Order: sequence, then C-alpha cells, then structure tokens
Amino acid sequence: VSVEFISLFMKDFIAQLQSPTLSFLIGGMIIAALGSELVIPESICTIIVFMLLTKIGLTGGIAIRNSNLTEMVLPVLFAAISGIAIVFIARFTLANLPKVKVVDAIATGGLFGAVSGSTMAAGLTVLEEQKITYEAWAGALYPFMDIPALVTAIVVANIYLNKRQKRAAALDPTGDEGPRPNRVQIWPIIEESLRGPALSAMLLGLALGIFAQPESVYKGFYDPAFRGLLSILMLVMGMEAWSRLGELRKVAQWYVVYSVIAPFLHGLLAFGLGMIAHVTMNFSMGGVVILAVIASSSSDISGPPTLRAGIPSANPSAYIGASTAIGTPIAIGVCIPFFIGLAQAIGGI
Amino acid sequence: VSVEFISLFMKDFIAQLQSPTLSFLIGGMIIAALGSELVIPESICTIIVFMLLTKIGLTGGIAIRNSNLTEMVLPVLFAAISGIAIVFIARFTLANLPKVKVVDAIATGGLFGAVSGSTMAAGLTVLEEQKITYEAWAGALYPFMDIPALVTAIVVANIYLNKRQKRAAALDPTGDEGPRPNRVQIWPIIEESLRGPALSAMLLGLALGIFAQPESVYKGFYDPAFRGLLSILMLVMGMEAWSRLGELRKVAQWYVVYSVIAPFLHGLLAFGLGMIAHVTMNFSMGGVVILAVIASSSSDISGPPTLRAGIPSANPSAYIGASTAIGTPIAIGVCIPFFIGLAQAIGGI
Amino acid sequence: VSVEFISLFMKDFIAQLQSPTLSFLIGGMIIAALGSELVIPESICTIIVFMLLTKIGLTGGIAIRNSNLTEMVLPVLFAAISGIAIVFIARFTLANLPKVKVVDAIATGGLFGAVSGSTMAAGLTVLEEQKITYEAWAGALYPFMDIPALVTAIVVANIYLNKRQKRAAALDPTGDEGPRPNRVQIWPIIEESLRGPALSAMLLGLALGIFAQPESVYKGFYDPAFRGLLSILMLVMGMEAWSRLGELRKVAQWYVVYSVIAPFLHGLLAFGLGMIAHVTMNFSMGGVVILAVIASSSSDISGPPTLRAGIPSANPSAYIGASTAIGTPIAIGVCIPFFIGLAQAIGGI
Amino acid sequence: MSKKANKLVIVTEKILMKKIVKIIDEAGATGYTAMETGGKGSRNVRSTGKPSTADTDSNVKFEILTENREMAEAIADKVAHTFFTDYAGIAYICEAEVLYGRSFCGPEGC
Amino acid sequence: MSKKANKLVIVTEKILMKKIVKIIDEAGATGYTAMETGGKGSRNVRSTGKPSTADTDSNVKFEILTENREMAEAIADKVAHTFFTDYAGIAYICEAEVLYGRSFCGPEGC
Amino acid sequence: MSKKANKLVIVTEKILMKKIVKIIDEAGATGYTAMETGGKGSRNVRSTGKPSTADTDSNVKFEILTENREMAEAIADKVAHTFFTDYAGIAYICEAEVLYGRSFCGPEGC
Ligand SMILES: Nc1ncnc2c1ncn2[C@@H]1O[C@H](COP(=O)(O)O)[C@@H](O)[C@H]1O
Ligand SMILES: Nc1ncnc2c1ncn2[C@@H]1O[C@H](COP(=O)(O)O)[C@@H](O)[C@H]1O
Ligand SMILES: Nc1ncnc2c1ncn2[C@@H]1O[C@H](COP(=O)(O)O)[C@@H](O)[C@H]1O
Ligand code: NA
Ligand code: NA
Ligand code: NA
Repeated sequence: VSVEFISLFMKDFIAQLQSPTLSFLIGGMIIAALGSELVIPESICTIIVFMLLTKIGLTGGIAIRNSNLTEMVLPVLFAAISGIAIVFIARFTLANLPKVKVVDAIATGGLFGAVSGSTMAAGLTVLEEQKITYEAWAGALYPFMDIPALVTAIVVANIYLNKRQKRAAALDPTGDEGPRPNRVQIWPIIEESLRGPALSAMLLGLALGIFAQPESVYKGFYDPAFRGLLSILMLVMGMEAWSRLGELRKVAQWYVVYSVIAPFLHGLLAFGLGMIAHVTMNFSMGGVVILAVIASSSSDISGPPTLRAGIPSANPSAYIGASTAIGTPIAIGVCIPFFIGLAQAIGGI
Repeated sequence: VSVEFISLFMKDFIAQLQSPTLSFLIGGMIIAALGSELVIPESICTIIVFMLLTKIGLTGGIAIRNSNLTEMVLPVLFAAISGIAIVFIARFTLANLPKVKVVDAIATGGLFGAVSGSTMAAGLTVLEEQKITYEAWAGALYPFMDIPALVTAIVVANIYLNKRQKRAAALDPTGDEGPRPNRVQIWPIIEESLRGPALSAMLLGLALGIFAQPESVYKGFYDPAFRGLLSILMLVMGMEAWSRLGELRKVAQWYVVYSVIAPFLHGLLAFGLGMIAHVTMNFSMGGVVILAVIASSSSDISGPPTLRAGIPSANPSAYIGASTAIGTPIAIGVCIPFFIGLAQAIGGI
Repeated sequence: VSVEFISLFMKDFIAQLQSPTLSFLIGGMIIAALGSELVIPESICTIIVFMLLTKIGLTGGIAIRNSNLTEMVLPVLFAAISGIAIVFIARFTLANLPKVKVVDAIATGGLFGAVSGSTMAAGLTVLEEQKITYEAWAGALYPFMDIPALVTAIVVANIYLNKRQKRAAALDPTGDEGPRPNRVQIWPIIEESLRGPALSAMLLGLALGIFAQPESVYKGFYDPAFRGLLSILMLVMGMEAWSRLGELRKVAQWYVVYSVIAPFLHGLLAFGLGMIAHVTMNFSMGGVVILAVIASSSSDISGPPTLRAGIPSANPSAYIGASTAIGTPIAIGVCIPFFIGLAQAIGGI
Repeated sequence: MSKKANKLVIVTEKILMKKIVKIIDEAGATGYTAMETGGKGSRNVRSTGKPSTADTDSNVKFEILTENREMAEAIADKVAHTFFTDYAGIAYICEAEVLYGRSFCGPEGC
Repeated sequence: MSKKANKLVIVTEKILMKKIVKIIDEAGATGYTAMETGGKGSRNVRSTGKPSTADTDSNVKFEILTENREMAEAIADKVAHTFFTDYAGIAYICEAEVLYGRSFCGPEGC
Repeated sequence: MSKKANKLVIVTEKILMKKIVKIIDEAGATGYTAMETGGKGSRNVRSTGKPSTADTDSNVKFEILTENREMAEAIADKVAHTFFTDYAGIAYICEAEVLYGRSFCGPEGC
C-alpha cells in the first residue's frame, strides 16, 4: 500500500506542478530570481482578487440556495477550530524559540491561521483540473477560519502585552501604575476583517448568489475568466515570494523553519478534522482537501493590515516575510498537490 | 386594466431588481453602507467605461450601415428636445426653491439633462435580459440629448450671471461698468463634450462600425465582455452613490426632492415623445424605453467637468451630489424597471 | 503580371486597413488629431502587453514541443543578421545627413532594428485574418532580432564616442589623457534586454509552453482575449503616434524621411533573407512575412530605456519620436499589408 | 500681501492615513495636503502583504500649514507619540509664506 | 556654487492643470514640477463625478522655482485671481537654494 | 526638541531612480523620501516609449534630509555630475527642522 501510495503521490505531484496554476507560480519565482523587470500593475492585482473572490462567492451562493445548510455545520465548526488552534500552536512553539519575539510569533500564527483567497482559488482550480468534486459552498468556509484566527491572535497578543506591562509596573520601585492596560474589543476586529476587500468581495458574491439571479454574468464572465486571471495572480505571488525573501534575512532563522513546516502541520490538522466530517456527515473528500488547503494557506490581502493595526508592536517584516516569501509558495506549490495526493491515495478517488 | 397593469408592473419590477445589472448596483450601495473597504481601481473603471461605450458605438455603427437613416430623424429630434427641456424645467422649478442658488440649479438641470453612458448600458442590458427588441442604433441617440443639455445649461447660466452683473452695475452709485459681461461661445462647449472620454469612445466605435470590419473583435471581445464589465461598473456606482450621500447634506434639502422626482419626470417626458415616434414612425417600444432611460439618467463622466468649466461659480457638491448620490441610482434601479414595465403594460410586449 | 500584382495588392491593402487591428490604429490617430480626451490607463496598457506577449510565447512554446528545431536555425540566423544590419544602415546613411548627430542616428538605428511586440502581434493577427499559415514558433524570432540590434547600437555608439574622445585628447595641447574611454560590456546589455517586461513575458510564456501544460488557460483565456486586447493597444499606439509628432519637430527633418523609408527597407531586407529560407528550408511564406514585419517594426517598450541607459548622450526625442510617431504606424498600417500583399502576389497564396 | 506660516511635514505609513487626518482635524488645522510617497529610513517596513509594484507608494506624506508653531508642534507630538514607536515615520517643519488660501486667510485673501 | 531662489507652491483642483501650466509658461518661469495630491481645506470639493478611489489624487500641486520673488508673486496673483474664487486652491512661497538646474542656471551650472 | 537639517530636493528622470538611491545610500544619508512627479524644464524629454497617460508621472522627486550641508552638497554634486549632462534634472536645498525621526535623531527622539 505505502509503495503504491508513494508512487501515486509522486506521479500526481509532478503532474500537478505542470498545471497552469502552479506552473505560473513557479514561473513567477524564477523570473523574479532572474531579475526580470516584469511588473503586473497593482490595480490589475486588485481587480483580479476581486473577480476571483466574487466568483467563489457566487458559486457558493448559487449552491447554498438549493442545499441543506445542516451539512455545513460540522465543516464550519472545524474551520473555526483550525483557525484558533493554529494561533495557539504558534504561541507555544514559535514563540518559545530563541531570538523570536512573542508578539511577532503570535502575529505570525494569526497570519498563518487566516486564509489566503488566492491560495484557496488555486486549490479549487487544481481540484477541478483533477476532476475531483467538492461541495460548491466549500469556498464559503473561508471567513469561518479567517476571522477566528485573526481575532484570537490579536486577543492573545494584547493579553500577553498587558500581563507583561503589569509585571513591569509591579517590579517598578516607584510603584506607579504605568499606562493602564488597553482592553481588546473583539467586535471591531471582526468588523474590520469582514470589511477587508477580499472578504467583502466574497460575501458580496455570496449574497448575490443567494438573493439575485446572477447566473448570466456568472456563466458569461466570472466563471470563464477565473482560471486565466488566477494564472496571472499566481505569477505575481511567485514574484512577490522571491522579492520578499530578503526581508526574512532581517529576522530570526526560526521563521524559515516555521513557515516551511507550519503549512503541512496546519493542513494535516484540518485534514484530520475534515475526515471526521467525511466519515460522519459524508463531507466530500474534495471538501476535506479544501479545508486542509485553506488551513495551510496564510492570509495575504486582508490579514496583514488587520494584524498591523491590532498588534502594532509586532514586526510586520517577520510575519509578512514568513508568510509571503515561504508560507504561501509552500501552501500553493507543495501542500495543494500533497493533500490532493493524500485524498486520492486514502479516499481512493 | 389598471389592476393588471399594477400586478404586471410589480411582478416585473421585483424580477428586474434581481437582474445582475441592478442587483450589483444595490449590492454596491449595501456594502458601502456597511463600510466595506472594497475598492475598484480607477483605471479599471476607466477601461470598463471605454469598453462599454465602444461596444455600444460598434453596435450602432454596424447597424447603421444597413438601415435607412430617415427613421432616426424623429427620435434624434426628440432626444434633443428632451435634453433642452430638462434644463428649463430645473430653471423654473428647482431654481425658485428656497435656499437653492440659481446657477447651482441650472447646472443640476444640465447634469440631469445630459446622459450617463453606464445608465444607458444598464438599460440596454435589462432590455435584452427581458428579450425586448430595440433599434440597434438606439445607443447613438446619446450625444443628441447629452450635448444640447450641457450647452443649454451653460448658456442659460451665463446669460443669467451677466444679467445679474449688469443689474448690480446699474445700481452701483459710482456707475462704473464693472467687469464686462463674458459672452458664451457655444462651439467650444460642443467640442469639449465631444472630446470627453465617454463620448469619444462611443463615436469611435460608431465610426469603426460604419467604416471598418470590426465584427470579429466585436463578437469575440466587446460583446461577450459587456455584461460582466457592466456588473462591476454597477457595483462601483452603487458604492459611489452611498459615499456621496454625505455631500448632499451640505446643500439645500430641495436637491433631494428634485433628484428623486426629476428622473421620472424627465423619463416620462421622453417616453411621451417616444410614443409619438412609435405611433407615427413605428419606432420600437424598446427604443421608446431607451429614450426614456437616457432622459432619466444624469451624466457621470463627461458632464461634471464640462459644467465645472462652463459654470465655475456653480457648486459641484450640489449638482454632482444630487446626480451621483440619488439621481443615478433612481434612474438605474427604479426608472429602468419602471419604464420597461410601462412599455410592457402599454405596448403589450 | 505586374498589373495583376498591383491590383491584387491594392485590393488587399484597402481590405486590410478595415481589419480591426489596423482600423483601431487609424481610429486612434484620428481621435488624437481631433483632440479627444480619451485615455487608456497605463496599467491597462501594461497588462495588455503582458498578455499579448505571454500568449505569443505560449503559442511558440507549445509548438516547439513537437517540432524539430533545425528548421528554426536559418530564420533565427537571418533575424539576427537583419537586426545587426539595420544598425549599420543607420550608421552609414542617417548618421551622415546634415544636422543629424551621429549618436542619435545610431540609437535610432538600434530602435528600428529592435522589435515591437505589439507590431508583431498585429502582424500575426492580420495573417490569421487572411488565413495565411505560418510556423507557430515564428513569434520566438523576436529576441533573436531585438537583442543583437540593441547590443550592436550601443557598442557602435560607444566605440564612436571613445574614438572621438581620444581624438579630442590628442589635439588637446596640455596633452592630458582626458577621461579614460569607457569600455562597453556586452553581457549586461543582453541581460537588461532579456529582463525588460516585454521580452520576459514572452520568454516566460515560451518556457511555460515548453515545460508545463498551459493548454487550458491558453485556450480559455490568453488566446480568445488576444485580438480584443490588441485592438485596444492599437488604439493607444495610434493616439501616441499623433501626440509624439510634435517631438519630431524639435529634431532634424531627416528623421521624418528616415522613419518613412526605413521600415520598408528593413522589411524588404528581411523579406529577401526570408525567401532564401523559404526556398532552401521551405520556411512558410507566412513566416517570411513575420520576419519582414518584425524587421520593419521598431521597439516601443523595452528598447527605449535600454538605449537611454546604454547611450545616455543620444537625444531620446530623436529616436523615440521617430519610431513612435512615424516608424510604428508605418510598420503596422502600411508595411504589414504591403508584405502580406507581396507574399500573396509572389508566393501565390 | 502674505502671511508667515509653518509648514509641518509628516511622512509615515499609508495605513495610518485616516488616523492622522483625524489628529490634524482635531488639532484645529485649517487643512492639509496629502500625497503618496515611498522612501527608506531606519525601519523600512512594508505594512501590507499586497504586492507593492512601485517603490513610490508605500508611504503617505502630509503637509500642514499652520499659523502658529505651537499647533504644528502639537500635531507632530501627538502623531509621533501615538505612532512612531511602532510605525515608520518622520516629522519636520519648514518656514513658508502663504500668499493665497481661503482656508488660511479667509475668502478676502491674506 | 548655488543660487538663491523662491519656491512657489500652488495646490489646486486637478482640472485646472492645463490652464495653470499656461499661466506659468506665460509668466516666463524656467520650469515647474507637478504632482498629484489630495487634501482638505475650506472648500473640499470633488470636481468630477468620476469614482475617485484614493483620497490622494483629487488635487494637483505645482512647485515653481523662480529667481526673483516678483515672478513668483505674479504667478500666484494671476492664478488666485483667475481661479480661487470658484476653485479650491492655496499658494505659498518657501525659500530655496538651487545647486544644479540647467533650466535655472544654464548648462554651465549655478 | 528639534534639530536643524538641510532638505535636499532632487527632481530627475524616473529611470535614474535606482542609481540615485544607490548614491544617496553610499553618501551615508539616513534615509530619503521619493515620489512620482511630472514637470517641464529646459529639456523636456520623455525617456521611455511607453504610452505616458498622465503628465504627472514622468519624473521622480527625492527629498533627503541631512544633518550637515556637506553631505547634501556631496549628494547633489555626485548626482549632477553623473547624470545632469545627459538627463533632465534639478537639485536644490531648503532649510528644515526635524521634530521626530528615528532615522534622524535615533529612537529616543530629537
Ligand atoms: N533622512 C531622511 N530624509 C528624508 N526622508 C526620510 C529620512 N529618513 C526617513 N525618511 C522618511 O520617513 C519614513 C520613515 O522613516 P523611518 O521611521 O526611519 O523608517 C521613510 O520611509 C522615509 O520616507
Ligand atoms: N492649512 C493647509 N495646509 C496644507 N494644505 C492646505 C491647507 N489648506 C488648504 N490646503 C490645500 O489647498 C487645497 C484647497 O484649499 P481650499 O481652497 O481651502 O479648499 C486643499 O485641498 C488642500 O490640499
Ligand atoms: N524652475 C523650475 N521649477 C521647478 N521645477 C523645475 C524647474 N526647472 C526644472 N524643473 C524640474 O526639473 C526637471 C528637469 O529640468 P530640466 O533638466 O531643465 O529639463 C523638470 O522636468 C522639472 O520637473
Ligand atoms: Na490558514
Ligand atoms: Na438625462
Ligand atoms: Na525592427
């Protein structure tokens, strides 16, 4: 079995690296490494992200219209659990490593717990290329992992900072109270993430899919353009990944180790939870893969500004560098094929 | 009959609000109201407007090639009449309301008389979604209403200003002449409007449709992309409408009243004229609706700068606020369904 | 025969000016001449160029996969020869004309020797519109003409400048050496051109076509969008051409003469060489036309900055003005139809 | 006629834009001018994960003309103390002389 | 070597761009630098109906270096009197010292 | 507290951006602010063939705050001598007073 597994897996893996989605990612890293001056304008990236997430939302919305929501409960729950768990994993592993500031570690956990719309889009596309079916509403799991992760990270970080501050005040001979601890409001954080460009595009699509009749533009515009636009975005992410590698040098080596291992770890955690839903609620294997992929992904658009505002004292070069330069390419280029291979080998699909 | 009319109309109305075009407009207003940070880059809006109007022009041009122009005469004439009439309506209603500056009112009339390419595009699309036929050259009516309205507004405003100035000079004891009245040249205004990005795209498409063989790109690119791009633009206009509401607070309440009523009034005026053409020259009912829709629309791209330059002393917050925040959403979201419903109920299509 | 040729040719010529590609170019020049304020945002031009060249690259790459490379040898060789020859033509004709600075002339030669991706795209499209077949890898000839031309120009210019400097130093009574001649490194120039946005997009596509499986996005996205995007780019180039005419007035009249004649001359040279490949290696007539078209084209994206950096003392208004304002429209609007007509008349296709 | 003024310049990270506008307004400044800039300093952080294409739009630069130096310093203090420990930023003052500016000298001019 | 100069700064609405360039040229200035800005003042008007995404590109800012103060003031007067009653705008002067600038000190340098 | 400083402004062609950043860094400046500008001078060259839509983005403007005037002049000299014979460009100095700036006064403030 294990031999068959390996062979199946490797065969598959190579094949998937040749898929448009992944090959453009790799292509982007290569041309950036070769110092190409190719630039995809920011406005183009913005509109691509908008279209990808609106399309994912529309798909979900149209699907939800005629599907019983009870089967969403467990996956949604597991998405949230994964998002929260990932933050604590970082808190108790990365944060304790030498030369790693605790707040930076927590922020990094938050970013890796949050979801990257583009990574999810890549996952969905590769699944389709592999003719693996999944629940059309699977994309809608996004916010249920994204928001809990960001909220947890910001809360945990501020609790930590307040504790440290109190301790400092206590030791302080003058005995004066020092700046009073700032209490974290949770709702504003949730609001802010919901308002981010990526999530609001997705939720807009979802709402339109549920309440309006967007089928014509969906079939005629958003759906056909999806893969092509994604290929451009993958190129950009590849180039970005390379250009951000430098930033990582400024921070502790451990971030490199973390951002290589974490995507797998997080993905496996979610994959495991997904399998429970697969067995109990026959959540499709495709859905399990998606759960694993969004868990292994780390947020690129909305996460960073939210964390920057929520944990100002954390160093963005640390968490953004880790996720953009290593986390994301690993998630897209390695984890997607890996979890699909895993699903195929296990689920025999 | 009237019962049937109402029922027909309401049924229709709800259905149309679910159309991609209108639902994206409403979606845009809602997410803006919820404070979403979603942004569609300006460069994207620019190219979308270009493609929509080029496509409308191409349609018209290709159609005109093999259609006798005599049947255009009456609709064109009525378009011009509506455009001019709308300005005078504002001059004798809005301008006389308390707290409303006369020049502001005239400028507002000019903007509401002028045409919004995107509203027209929305109208054409909803007509197609409703399988209602119209003359392919109907889009070419645009400039014949747009330019007369802007020219009239600027001329009327300047005549008014000069009069007032003379009166002031007369009362002035020192009896000196004061700054001599500035005479308005009409041709430069026409030129300027023709040169605006929206109109020149439309006319370019028209010319290419008539003189070249653009069918291949038309069928393969401009036509298929039309609805999808329009949906994005509608989203933007919805967001804009909401974000401009604030500006209106700075100006007299009457602008709100005006911009709610005016689109209907203007549309009905044009609808009536259109019916004459329908009866006498059997101008299609679809064409009548388009005439009504462009009359109820107010210019968003080329109109404002033209008026700003032509009537500098008018307060842009007044006329732009009124048209963008209320006039346009009413025209797209209410007038389009309304006039289609009217046509269906009357014309029994 | 010659009568038949002329007739064939003229008939053809008119027809081709109506093709979407060329009619948009002409349309652009006209609306610019009429002072239209239409603007296509720079970010849109950038992404269009990216998509066109990626598509050309993909086509080539996919084709190369299953085609023996030996048949590419001769065309590649001829491409390089043309590129180099064009520089020397400028060096020994334009450079000796009154009021023309030698370095400016050499730079101009370099720009006209280099290749315009958009002109090539236009050529390929018109060929397809005319149902004329060509080797799918023909687009890959681009760099083999582009780079040699730029390198030659920069080398020749610097040798000239160093010579002149030495002479000056020699005459100089004080006999001091003066600034020591700066030696030209060739490799950096090659690197820089390869890194330019246009070429790297093309090479990226090529690589992906060869090593990955991009067929799905190629068929579903890059290929169908090609002509439409090209039509927009043609419009922009037409507008640019007109707006740059002014710059030419600042420089010697001879640039006008040169940029009218050169495209034909260069095209004919390459056409002749192409015919050799046609006869000896049965290189398709379509391929011959492409070779002629890229020879008659002059670089618009990557060429100028490379030359600006490589020959700082040359006046960009001279070479950019000449190529953008006259060279490019002639190449696209006249040379493409001309060489297709020629091929059809000669090759009897 | 003209009126002496202090021109306070603040360059900082773009995501602080709204918050700094708030501080400026609260300080009672008659207005401000804002533009996108890029740059490099002691901390050269990019505060978003968005692919940043140009190197000229990661920061925002504010120019605030104030009549008295106190207000300028008040704004600078508030901004610096609130943000400059955690965010990249610099603040400096130049002398200027306002010739026209309704917000500054009222509609009748300086 | 260097040359004292006046730096006239004009911030106003974008649609006036061409007209102000004309005034600057006619006044005989040797050049100008223009950039997109945003901002807020007494009248905070948006002069187009175009969806304006950023808050940093509704205005244009001109910087004009002039040798003598008269020219600077002449330009400011002309611009202010022609436009500032109806359009948003401000004009102020700073002192500067030009080190290099062909347009300013001729090719041989300051 | 505050610290007197010289603000060196360099406006030149965009394609020189990277090279000028290099010069600034080598000169030991603590930082710089860069932004896109357009403008007109004695040579009004467009140094690329790219369709340039706006008239406000053909140039780049650098603002470098330096503690001593020597460094400012050194940078200006280097830039001017290397580029201003062949490229459009201008360089001038203004006085400024830095209130806050970690790169400038260190983390503990000016
Ligand atoms: N010496 C300087 N001259 C001009 N601008 C500077 C200087 N130092 C810092 N800046 C600007 O201030 C921002 C923040 O600086 P810092 O907080 O030191 O990273 C930088 O991104 C630059 O835009
Ligand atoms: N106090 C100020 N400081 C800096 N810029 C200002 C100030 N007041 C006005 N401005 C600028 O001048 C423009 C026009 O001002 P106003 O005419 O007062 O609306 C504003 O949009 C700002 O960009
Ligand atoms: N008198 C001036 N005032 C402000 N900026 C100037 C002036 N002269 C030149 N510039 C700027 O410096 C750049 C290069 O000038 P030049 O080298 O003379 O073409 C121009 O593009 C302008 O942006
Ligand atoms: Na995740
Ligand atoms: Na109207
Ligand atoms: Na060539």
